Amino acid sequence: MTAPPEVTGSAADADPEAALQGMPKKAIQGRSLGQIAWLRLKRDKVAIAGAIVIALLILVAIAALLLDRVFDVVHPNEFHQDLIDTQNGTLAPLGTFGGMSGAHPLGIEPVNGRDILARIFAGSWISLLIATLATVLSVIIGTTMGIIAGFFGGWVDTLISRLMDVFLAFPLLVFAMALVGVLPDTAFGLSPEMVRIGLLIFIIGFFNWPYIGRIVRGQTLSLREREFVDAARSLGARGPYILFRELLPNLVAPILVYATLLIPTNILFESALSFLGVGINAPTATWGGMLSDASRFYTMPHFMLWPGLAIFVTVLAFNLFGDGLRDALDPRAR
Amino acid sequence: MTQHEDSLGGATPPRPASSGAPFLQVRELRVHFPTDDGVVKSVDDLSFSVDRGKTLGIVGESGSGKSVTSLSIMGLHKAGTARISGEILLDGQNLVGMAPDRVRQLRGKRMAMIFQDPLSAMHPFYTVGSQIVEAYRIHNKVTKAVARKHAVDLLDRVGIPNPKSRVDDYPHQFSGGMRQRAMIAMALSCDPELLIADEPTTALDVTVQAQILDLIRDLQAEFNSAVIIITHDLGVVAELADDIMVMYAGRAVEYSSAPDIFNSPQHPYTWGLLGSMPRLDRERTERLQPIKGTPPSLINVPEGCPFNPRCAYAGTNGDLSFTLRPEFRDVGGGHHIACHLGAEDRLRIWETEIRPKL
Amino acid sequence: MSTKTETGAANRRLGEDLLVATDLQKHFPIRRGLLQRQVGAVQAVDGLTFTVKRGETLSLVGESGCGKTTTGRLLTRLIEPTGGTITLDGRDITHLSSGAMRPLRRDIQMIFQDPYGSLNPRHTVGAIIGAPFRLQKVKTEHGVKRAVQDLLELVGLSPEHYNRYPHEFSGGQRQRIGIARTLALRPKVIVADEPVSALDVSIQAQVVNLMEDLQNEFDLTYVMIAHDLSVVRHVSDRVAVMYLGKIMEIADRTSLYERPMHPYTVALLSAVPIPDTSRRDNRERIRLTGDVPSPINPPSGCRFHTRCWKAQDLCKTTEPPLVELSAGHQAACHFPENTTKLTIDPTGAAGSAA
Amino acid sequence: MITYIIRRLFAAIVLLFVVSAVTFSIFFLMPKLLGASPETLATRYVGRAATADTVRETAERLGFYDPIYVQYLDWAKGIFVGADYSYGSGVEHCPAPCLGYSFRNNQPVFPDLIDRLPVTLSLAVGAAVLWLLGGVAVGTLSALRKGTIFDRAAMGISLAGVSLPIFFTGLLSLSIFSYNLGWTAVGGSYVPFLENPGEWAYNLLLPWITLALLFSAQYARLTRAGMLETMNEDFIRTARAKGLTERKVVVRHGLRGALTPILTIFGLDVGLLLGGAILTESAFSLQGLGKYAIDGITNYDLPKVMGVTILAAFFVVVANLVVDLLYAVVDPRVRAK
Amino acid sequence: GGGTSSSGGGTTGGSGGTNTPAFNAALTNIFNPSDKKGGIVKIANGGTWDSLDPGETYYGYSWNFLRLYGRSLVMFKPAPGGGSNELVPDLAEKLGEPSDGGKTWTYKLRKGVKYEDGTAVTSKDVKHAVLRSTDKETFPNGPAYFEGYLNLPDGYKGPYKSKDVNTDSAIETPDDSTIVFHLKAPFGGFDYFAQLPQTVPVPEAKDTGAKYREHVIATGPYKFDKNEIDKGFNLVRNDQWDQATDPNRKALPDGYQVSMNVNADDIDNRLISGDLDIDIAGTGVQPASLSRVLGDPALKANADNPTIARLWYTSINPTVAPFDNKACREAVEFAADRTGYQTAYGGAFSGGDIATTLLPPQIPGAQKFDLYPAGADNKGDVEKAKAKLQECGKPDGFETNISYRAERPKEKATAESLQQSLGRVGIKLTLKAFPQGDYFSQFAGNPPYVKSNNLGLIVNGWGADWNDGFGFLSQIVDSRVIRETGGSSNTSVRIPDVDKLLDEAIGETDKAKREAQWGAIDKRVMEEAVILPGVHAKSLLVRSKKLTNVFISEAYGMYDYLSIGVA
Ligand SMILES: Nc1ncnc2c1ncn2[C@@H]1O[C@H](COP(=O)(O)OP(=O)(O)OP(=O)(O)O)[C@@H](O)[C@H]1O
Ligand SMILES: Nc1ncnc2c1ncn2[C@@H]1O[C@H](COP(=O)(O)OP(=O)(O)OP(=O)(O)O)[C@@H](O)[C@H]1O
Ligand SMILES: [Mg+2]
Ligand SMILES: [Mg+2]
Repeated sequence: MTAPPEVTGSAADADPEAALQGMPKKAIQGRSLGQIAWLRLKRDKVAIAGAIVIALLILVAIAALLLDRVFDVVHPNEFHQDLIDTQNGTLAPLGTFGGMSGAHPLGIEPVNGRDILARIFAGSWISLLIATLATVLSVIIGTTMGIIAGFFGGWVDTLISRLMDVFLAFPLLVFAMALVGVLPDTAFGLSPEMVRIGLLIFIIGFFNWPYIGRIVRGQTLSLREREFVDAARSLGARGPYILFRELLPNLVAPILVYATLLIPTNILFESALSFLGVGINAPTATWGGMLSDASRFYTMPHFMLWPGLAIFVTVLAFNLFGDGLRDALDPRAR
Repeated sequence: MTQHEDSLGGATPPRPASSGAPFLQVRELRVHFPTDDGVVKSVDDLSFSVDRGKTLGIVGESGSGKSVTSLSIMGLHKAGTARISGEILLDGQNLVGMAPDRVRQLRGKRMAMIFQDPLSAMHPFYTVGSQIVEAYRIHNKVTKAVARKHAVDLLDRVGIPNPKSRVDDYPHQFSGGMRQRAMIAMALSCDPELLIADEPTTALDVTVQAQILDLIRDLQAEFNSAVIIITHDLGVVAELADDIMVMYAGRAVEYSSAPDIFNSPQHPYTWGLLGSMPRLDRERTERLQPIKGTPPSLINVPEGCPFNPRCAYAGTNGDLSFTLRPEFRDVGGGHHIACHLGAEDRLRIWETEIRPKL
Repeated sequence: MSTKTETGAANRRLGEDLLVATDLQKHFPIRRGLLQRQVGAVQAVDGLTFTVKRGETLSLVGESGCGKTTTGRLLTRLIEPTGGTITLDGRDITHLSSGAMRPLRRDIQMIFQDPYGSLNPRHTVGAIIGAPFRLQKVKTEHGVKRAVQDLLELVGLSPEHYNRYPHEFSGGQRQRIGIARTLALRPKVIVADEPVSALDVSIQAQVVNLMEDLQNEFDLTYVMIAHDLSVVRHVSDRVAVMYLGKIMEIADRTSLYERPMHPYTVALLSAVPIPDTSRRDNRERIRLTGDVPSPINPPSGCRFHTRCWKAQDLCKTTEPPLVELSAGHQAACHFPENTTKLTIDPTGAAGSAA
Repeated sequence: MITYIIRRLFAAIVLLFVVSAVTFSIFFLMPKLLGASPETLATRYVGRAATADTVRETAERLGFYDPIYVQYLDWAKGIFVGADYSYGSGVEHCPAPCLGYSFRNNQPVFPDLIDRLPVTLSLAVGAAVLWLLGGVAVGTLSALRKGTIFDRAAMGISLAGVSLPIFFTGLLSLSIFSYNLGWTAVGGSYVPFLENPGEWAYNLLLPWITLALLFSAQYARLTRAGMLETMNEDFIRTARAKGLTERKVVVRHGLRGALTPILTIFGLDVGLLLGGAILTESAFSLQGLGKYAIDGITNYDLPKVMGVTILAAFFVVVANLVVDLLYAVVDPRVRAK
Repeated sequence: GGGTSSSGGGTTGGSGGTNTPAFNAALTNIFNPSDKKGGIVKIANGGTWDSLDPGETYYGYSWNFLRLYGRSLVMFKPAPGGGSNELVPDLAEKLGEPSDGGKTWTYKLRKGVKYEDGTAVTSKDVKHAVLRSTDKETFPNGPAYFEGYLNLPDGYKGPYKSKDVNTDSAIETPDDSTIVFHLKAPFGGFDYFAQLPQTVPVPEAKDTGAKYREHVIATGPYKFDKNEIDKGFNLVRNDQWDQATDPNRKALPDGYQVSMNVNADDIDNRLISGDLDIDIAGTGVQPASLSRVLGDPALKANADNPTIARLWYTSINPTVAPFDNKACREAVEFAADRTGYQTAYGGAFSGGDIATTLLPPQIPGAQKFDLYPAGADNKGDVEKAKAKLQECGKPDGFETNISYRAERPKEKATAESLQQSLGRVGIKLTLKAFPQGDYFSQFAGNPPYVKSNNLGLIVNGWGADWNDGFGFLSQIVDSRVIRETGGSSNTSVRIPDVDKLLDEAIGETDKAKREAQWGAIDKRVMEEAVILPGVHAKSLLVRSKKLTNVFISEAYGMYDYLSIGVA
């Protein structure tokens, strides 16, 4: 649907000296590039705000997972139909603002009266888990393929590049929908829910790798021409050494940046799949699934608002952090 | 220090000479860049001047503020990034503080610039011709056809073969030397009175460099403009410049006529420069005489003389080198230096220690 | 600056042929069209023959794109030659596999042009200089770290720099790190690709001195690639002048600088700007016109004929062979400048004409 | 250049084959691997009261008994030479670019696709124009005023734009502007441009704006980054040194350079959008290709899905090709190769 | 009728009309009676027709609407309320005349009925129409009653494939206006078959098989003008239609404009604003509009709330352990929260009435009984359920799966609701969504799949093909319709008794006796606890203000599309 954000350059091709020109001599001593990036990042208030929100979200997600799954304190699927207007038949939450009350701070869902806060809370870990693991998958496949294509060149490159074209040409949503419909939902003795989560991670991760693959390939192509690769080779280094010890460390920065920017895309993707009805099975709460449910009740905007807001805040936080990270790792952006 | 007074009469002192005001006069120029890490004092208290028909060479190490100086004259620093103070008088008008649009009108017309890397300095998407035409038409209300003819003439003038057809080529279709010629053509399109060439030949091979230097020399003779040539290479200034200014850490450390600088340099940094380069015109020395250490940070310029950490003679005059910033002063015959060494010492060191080793 | 002994070149033991290139060629294919057929080749290096003697410094000079770097990469076997042979210490290494080449890499090492690009920005100085030990599985007496620190000291850096990253160093210091890395394996030959051209004059001198000192200390043989003729004169024993993938002239330093035979060498020398205002007007200048032709379609006959002021019809059709015109002085020209007239008149005396 | 285009086209055709083969496998091979027999597959298409005979006949008619590659080749053959289908009364010839007949309603797929193309095309093109103009303008201004309030606000808003799911903004805007305020047309009513341009635009306004909001946000960010980079290029300094007005420097020299990479992404986006406007079309219930794809999927109407997939992949490929060719037009350096 | 309190609707009874908008004003009366001709009726469909071909279409709204362009032998009377259940002759002069103990049925065609092209309709065309509809390969979606009951030659595959086969054993056409049907066995309700659109005549010369849907040759007062499959079509007046031959149709509007695949919420909004006249699906407003319509008295006054002969239910599969134990099934019946089920479907108005039986009340023979009382608040009898679990040997409950159609939010809500209410007694449900397109063929209707995947509960629904016990029950309680290859609607009722009872009832020629038997079957099935009834459907329809002559046809459970006019 959208092209991934282009990661421009990497810390590797920037001239770190230029960035450091004039720093007090003492201050630079013993600082790795990572530390410099961290110093820069620390100064970026917005990115830090994003990072804090992400950290909070992760805490919330873990807490939600524990409270819901282990301690069974949150009841995201519990019905409260006594709070629903069945009298008039409108099935809307009784009370104002979607049934907001002390017990249900964000109100309740129409029809079955489930607590929206509890569902958003419970949905947080799934959204984050899927997005993160799918990103990890994309990064692993993309990096491997990209680095191989870029490093070996020739027909290997051609083959992998064409493969990426094939993947990019696939209407991803169509495939996700088709696949989810066809594949079984029990496997490896896992619960259907876990299987579905795994499936979504696989689909999202597997179809997104060419984006990162392209970036890594491009970076590898340019890194490969750098003299330090020749230097390693002239010392008798073998292919794997050059790939993993010389090139990979230089790819970490762009990959990291891209990954933080891919996570929000994947969150949106997961919610899009849920919206199209091929996400996580009911009644498990996911943000996209809630949005999808809410779309049938557009006359009750509160229902749509909260999950929408949750997605928005998360995605925004990741984007802000990713942007900040990119700036920090790429001195040229300053 | 009078033994050099008979050197070339063209030497222009940095302060207004008796014979009318020079075309370009820079006074106490300071260009500071506030950054996250502190204020970068790229240019600090710099004064010099150039007359029409004369060439000033500026030499100095990388990062000594040469380019920043030239960009300040052209008014090309990005708005808001640089703090500029002092005066830059172009034909009597102060460019510092002048409305940006008025400076713009002067650019290209009265002052023009040639950059180091002609490939990146030209827009890759426009033909060479159209870039020259554009430069010409900003300041001259002429039709495209006329401007194009002008461009062809200029290309011809700077020695590009087949200018009629090459005018429609893109920069990447030119070789390095031709690109630099085209840059020069562009700079000359409005007959500027001041031409600044910032390392015009660093990216070029020796044989091509020689062609370009010849070209600049010839053109200057023809157009009678004031020229500033900035370079690392003492050889290049020796070929072109009437006067030479040596910069170190954002300041001028020595300024005099070209022969003066080469025959009787008086600043230890200049000595260092001369000593560190192998020379084709001298007998091969066994060892080069490098300047020790590395250039200072422009945020924390050393106390006293900025050159003191690298200077072999820093302690000669008591603590002065470490505490007092040496004044940039005329030591006779328009020869300016910024050094605490006494006149005797300088002469002695040059004659006995430095010169024999070169 | 770690200045060692002030030994002169004369003390060096000039010995037998250490590195021999015979008719060395490298053509980079150009592929086009539907089937990626090869339609031509960049003849980057096209038939180089030269020898490097043990302990000497041979410099390759020439204009940009004439194939200097390619030659260097061929000699170190970073790329596979298209033709010709390379022997290192009597052993033919022309087509050795990378595995077979690996142990030999100890003997031949390379210093790179770009002090910024040749050090992996993500590795510490320790890792960079220690890499050769690890890669070649060299046993060191007191461990790799000690060895690295010794090397750092040797090139004039502080052993405390062990854990620093390249970006914390200036260009000159980085070039020293690069030199330390090449020295780790105590190679016999070092191919140095423009080791100082990216440095400021004042720093350049430091590095040049260092390289000279190291050569004396370790009996190194250098193949120096450079384009600055003044530096070349300073560092080399013999000089080869390249033009469009071919050697135009090769001779020992004095002979070449004082009695250049090939017109191209003459032109090169005359184009070097001299930092002396007094010769501004009385220098005899030879100005070449135009640019170096493309190595894809090199001119027929003598490759230099398109820019040569002495070119005749013969030059367009017949390629002049590289022949020895006087002792140790070879040139590839039909009409060599075989005079005794010095192009450059050294101030003072004829003392240099030894 | 010509050989380049031919090579690209050739690669494109191969790509389309791979894409279609994979699609085919997902729909047929996967169920087969998971144990579905040809009859179970055919049960999908036989209605409520079919006898075993009918099921078998249907499976036969749809070719489910053939090996999967034969089925695929049969389908692929139709694209080049057309195909014949018998539906009761007689044999129907489906002419050359034949993407088959729907399993469900026996309509040929190709005309259907062509029929729906204008909707998606209008959606994509209209939105693209909006977002390109908006995004580039905002991005440029932001880059020029880097660090100012405007820059921060614009980038903040665009980040927000990127962070909102399209179906969320779509539904929300529908609910506000169309159902509640009645300012814009409600979804689902597409009027062909040639019939009534005004109505056409009026009906598509909201989808356009919604889509454009999302994309222009991205483009603003891309443009800003590109402009910041370009404005630091040496040739910009040269342009200034010539005495060009700032406006000309920005537009003629800056934007011209910065827009080239954006062009690539734009081409890809439009290509992808044409093939996959699924979300937008379902949010606004537009009868375009995306909706067609969803119909195909939910009804297991393989020919429809194959058709959309091929068309979508085709668009991506063509967009890529066009971008590459445009690149050569825009960037003379590329032309040389 | 329904058991809900219709607060707004005061007008009941009377065959006359009313012009005052009120809730349920068109339920049993004609609202805005008028004879004024002219105007175009604007119709929207949230989805698409299964087929416009009378031989293939199987949607209720389609049968209702089809009468505008096609005339079957017999039709439901276009009259408000219960009156619509009466069959009246249409193309035929009278209802069918049985002979041979109900094995042979004869119809005489009206004179002067013509196709839109002016040619006269003959009985051969009716025969052709019926025969072609038996070709299920060409017309997979249509009802299959004729091939099941007509005495067709063995291996007959329809007129396209079995071209020269003599079919007189099944249908005879002694002359152009007489048609005689021969059945394999007596069937008392054959007139219901004769009202199927499959008896709408199709001229053989113009029959294009599967493509006939693109242009159906009209016999009714309207014909197709422009028809874009799955997008929309227009009907215009058929000048060959003669009012004199047709006592049932008024043909008030000048034409109809139909668009398909319109966003459902959009349809509601346009209906409310008057921009649209009919939501053809007739299933009622979307949840979003529900609160709007019911919350606003003015809007509510323009709404009707008819009952539909449709049961939303959940199958309890005895093939899946522990449901092979009756007590375990009964535990589900008791534990289920009936109000929750009702709410899931949209509540009392839009969902329907809580069901305790299979047969909807409007079907003759339907009895009211409740074998598994769900407590005073209808939220399930937890105690009884627990007792039943004890009896079943699973005192702590058990785990099983419940399937539903992914595209149907109401089924999802049902599954969620059951998960909650059964969870109270320890029955843990895992929800499984399946794509609608494959629901019966691959998953919930595929017995091996059901068994191996433990689909203990299957959310399901069934509507009568016509308001008659046979039409309602035959497909969902007959174990013989269960196909091992999948594709049947019945998934859980495998009771030999019931099969027998069904056969008896079908053969029964006495209407009253037959109807009583339907009720008995219903009870028998409920006793086995293999079906958990949910709701007897109702829908909340918005009556567009511009319409005249509006009334609900109970036969179709929605507005009668034949009689509507526009002001
Ligand atoms: N915009 C800026 N912001 C901060 N520092 C700057 C800026 N521009 C230049 N500098 C600093 O000012 C100093 C002088 O730079 P300048 O480009 O004038 O050096 P130079 O003498 O031209 O060097 P070179 O020979 O390498 O071109 C450098 O340390 C540089 O890092
Ligand atoms: N990998 C390659 N593929 C194709 N052509 C190449 C490759 N490497 C070098 N060349 C070409 O070979 C020629 C010689 O290149 P080389 O780098 O050896 O020149 P050089 O003398 O080192 O130049 P410089 O002084 O600019 O470093 C050039 O024309 C270059 O473009
Ligand atoms: Mg500079
Ligand atoms: Mg090189």
